[in-house]
Amino acid sequence: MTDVSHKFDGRTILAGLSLTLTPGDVMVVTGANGAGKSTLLRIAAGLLKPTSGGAERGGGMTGYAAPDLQPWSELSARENLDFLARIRGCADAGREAIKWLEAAGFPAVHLPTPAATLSTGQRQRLKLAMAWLGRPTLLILDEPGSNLDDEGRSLVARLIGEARCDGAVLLATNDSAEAALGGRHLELRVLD
Amino acid sequence: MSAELKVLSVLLVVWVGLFFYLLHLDREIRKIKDRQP
Amino acid sequence: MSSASWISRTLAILAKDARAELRTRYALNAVLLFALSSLVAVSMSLAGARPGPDMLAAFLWILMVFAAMAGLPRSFVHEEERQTSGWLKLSASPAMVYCGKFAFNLLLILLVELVTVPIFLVLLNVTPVHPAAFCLAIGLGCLGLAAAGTLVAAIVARTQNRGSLFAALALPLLLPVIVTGTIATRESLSPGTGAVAWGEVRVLLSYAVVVFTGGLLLFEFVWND
Amino acid sequence: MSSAQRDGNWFFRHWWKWLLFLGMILVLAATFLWLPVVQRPAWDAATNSWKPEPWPLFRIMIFHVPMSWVATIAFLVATIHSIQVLRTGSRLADLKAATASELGLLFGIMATVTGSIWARYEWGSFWNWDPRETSILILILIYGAYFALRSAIPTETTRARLSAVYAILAFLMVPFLVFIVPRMVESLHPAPILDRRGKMQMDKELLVVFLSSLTLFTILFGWLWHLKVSIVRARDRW
Repeated sequence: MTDVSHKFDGRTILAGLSLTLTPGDVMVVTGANGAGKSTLLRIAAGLLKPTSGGAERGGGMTGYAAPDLQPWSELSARENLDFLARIRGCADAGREAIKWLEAAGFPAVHLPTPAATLSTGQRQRLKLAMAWLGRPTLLILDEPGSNLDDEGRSLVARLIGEARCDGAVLLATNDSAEAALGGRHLELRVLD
Repeated sequence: MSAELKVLSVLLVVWVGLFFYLLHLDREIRKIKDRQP
Repeated sequence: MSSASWISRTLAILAKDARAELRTRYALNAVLLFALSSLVAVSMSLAGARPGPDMLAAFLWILMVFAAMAGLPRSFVHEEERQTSGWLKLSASPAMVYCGKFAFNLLLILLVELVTVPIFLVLLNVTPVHPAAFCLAIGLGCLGLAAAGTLVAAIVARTQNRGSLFAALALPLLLPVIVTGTIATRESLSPGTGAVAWGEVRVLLSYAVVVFTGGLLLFEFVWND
Repeated sequence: MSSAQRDGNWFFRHWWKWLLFLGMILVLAATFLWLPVVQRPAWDAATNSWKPEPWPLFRIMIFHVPMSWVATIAFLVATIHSIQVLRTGSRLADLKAATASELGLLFGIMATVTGSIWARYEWGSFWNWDPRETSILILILIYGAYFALRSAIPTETTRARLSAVYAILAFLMVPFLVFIVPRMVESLHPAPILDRRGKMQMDKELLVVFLSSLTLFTILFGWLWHLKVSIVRARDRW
């Protein structure tokens, strides 16, 4: 990401930010609400084009999990993962993700039921599994620990540890425990 | 003849009015542009 | 990326939409209910009068278009409302998403027409004189409706009040299809004269091709922020 | 340069505006006073022969055709700038496209009004679905929808992009509308002055007045467009 700045409705959110992530990096982004954490992550994932500057991602898949991104509630957890694997062109990754999900304490009985029936904690675990599916070279997590119990939080730490050997991790959080996981830190201030 | 003259005079009045309104706008912009650096 | 995986990924999007649709039947119910009730209303208002081919063609096409208006926006509006479009943006190229959604919309409209058209023919006891030409006109019409509808649905999904603007935005663009489709259907219903109105067929085909390719090129600007 | 001095040569820097002013007056005067009334063959039952009959209504053509011509030009300009918006994402291009569409809508409506006046006296009813008028009406609907779309999108960048996409899609409709719809419906409209093979059917004087009216309306469009764009830029300080 080189010299990225982003304005939204006249308000400058990011100004001249440059950032490079190399495989194995775990970058934690912290800052008050509205400092632009989510904007930065969305630009890094390529979901949002910055007003100026650019963001390039090396080859390979990008995994992204955020509060404003939901699984398909009509489909079951299994179908969500299988579908995501198929459109990412790595068919067997679905089974691997389901195995990971079960290991993450996701009740097997809920695998076939529509995602709408999941509790928020289970839904968050599913989202993490969907983000991690296919071993992305860049994993972006926006407050992954939200509405997760303690056991869930340790799951996030394990996930980051695993993802680290595939590629880089970009994590935005206000939770001090999660912030400690990161190697590199970036503090965002509210600009205006 | 008078019908044509009537129509013509109406159209002429409309056109002259429109033209000077546009000229007025044109000068307004020139003023604003002069004030800005 | 080999074209084989490209097609299979596009079909995956279609399969996902189809499965989600069959499960909730959100659009299907809306469209079928709409088509059938307006069909019955029309036939009752005719009260047994024997309308000529042009009236019949006009009625049929009005029903077809308005049924499509009820079902088409769902494909994209649902993704934006349920905040699931992010997954697609990350994992698939805009072209795949567009083709997947286009195929879904086409299937949806064809399914609706397969139900409403026969009932229309029965209710108004019409037997098309040239059935092949009739089906060709309806089929190409659906193609045109799906082509224009998909892109407009994508645009409308990004607006503030989501789907409510769809009819207002889509209808003007669909007028060429409606006008030409009605004429083609009228030709196929009226006895005598050559069954297939080749002029109209060419127009419908070129419309579908132009709008589909235009949509494919423009979709990327609608889809990515 | 102080504004007074600039005002001094203000008259000379804007000669073409005065040309437009006088030109339009000349065209108006010519159509109503100087031009010979166009004759058209009318079936005279008494003598069972075609007899030329004065046709004053034809004068409206000198204004109707340029207006629908300018409406089409405006749509072309709007599409070009919409492509610019998609390529460079510049706010100015979006403003130019929106202004051109606005003027296109305005001239389109005027063309429809003059067209229906023509239809009123020529075929008895204000509107009888003749293909050329239907095409312009459809185009007006499209641009009505364009502005409905613009008003439904709060954020500026998305609004610029989405309305640009819609404008381009709408312009894809133009060939279908303008060329195909008229051929489909048996046309009541008089063979358009520039009939298919582009041969003019008008005699010399009428042609001169018609062409000058056409150019003057196009210049007027250009000026209105420039004015609106600079007013918005001046008001919003960008």
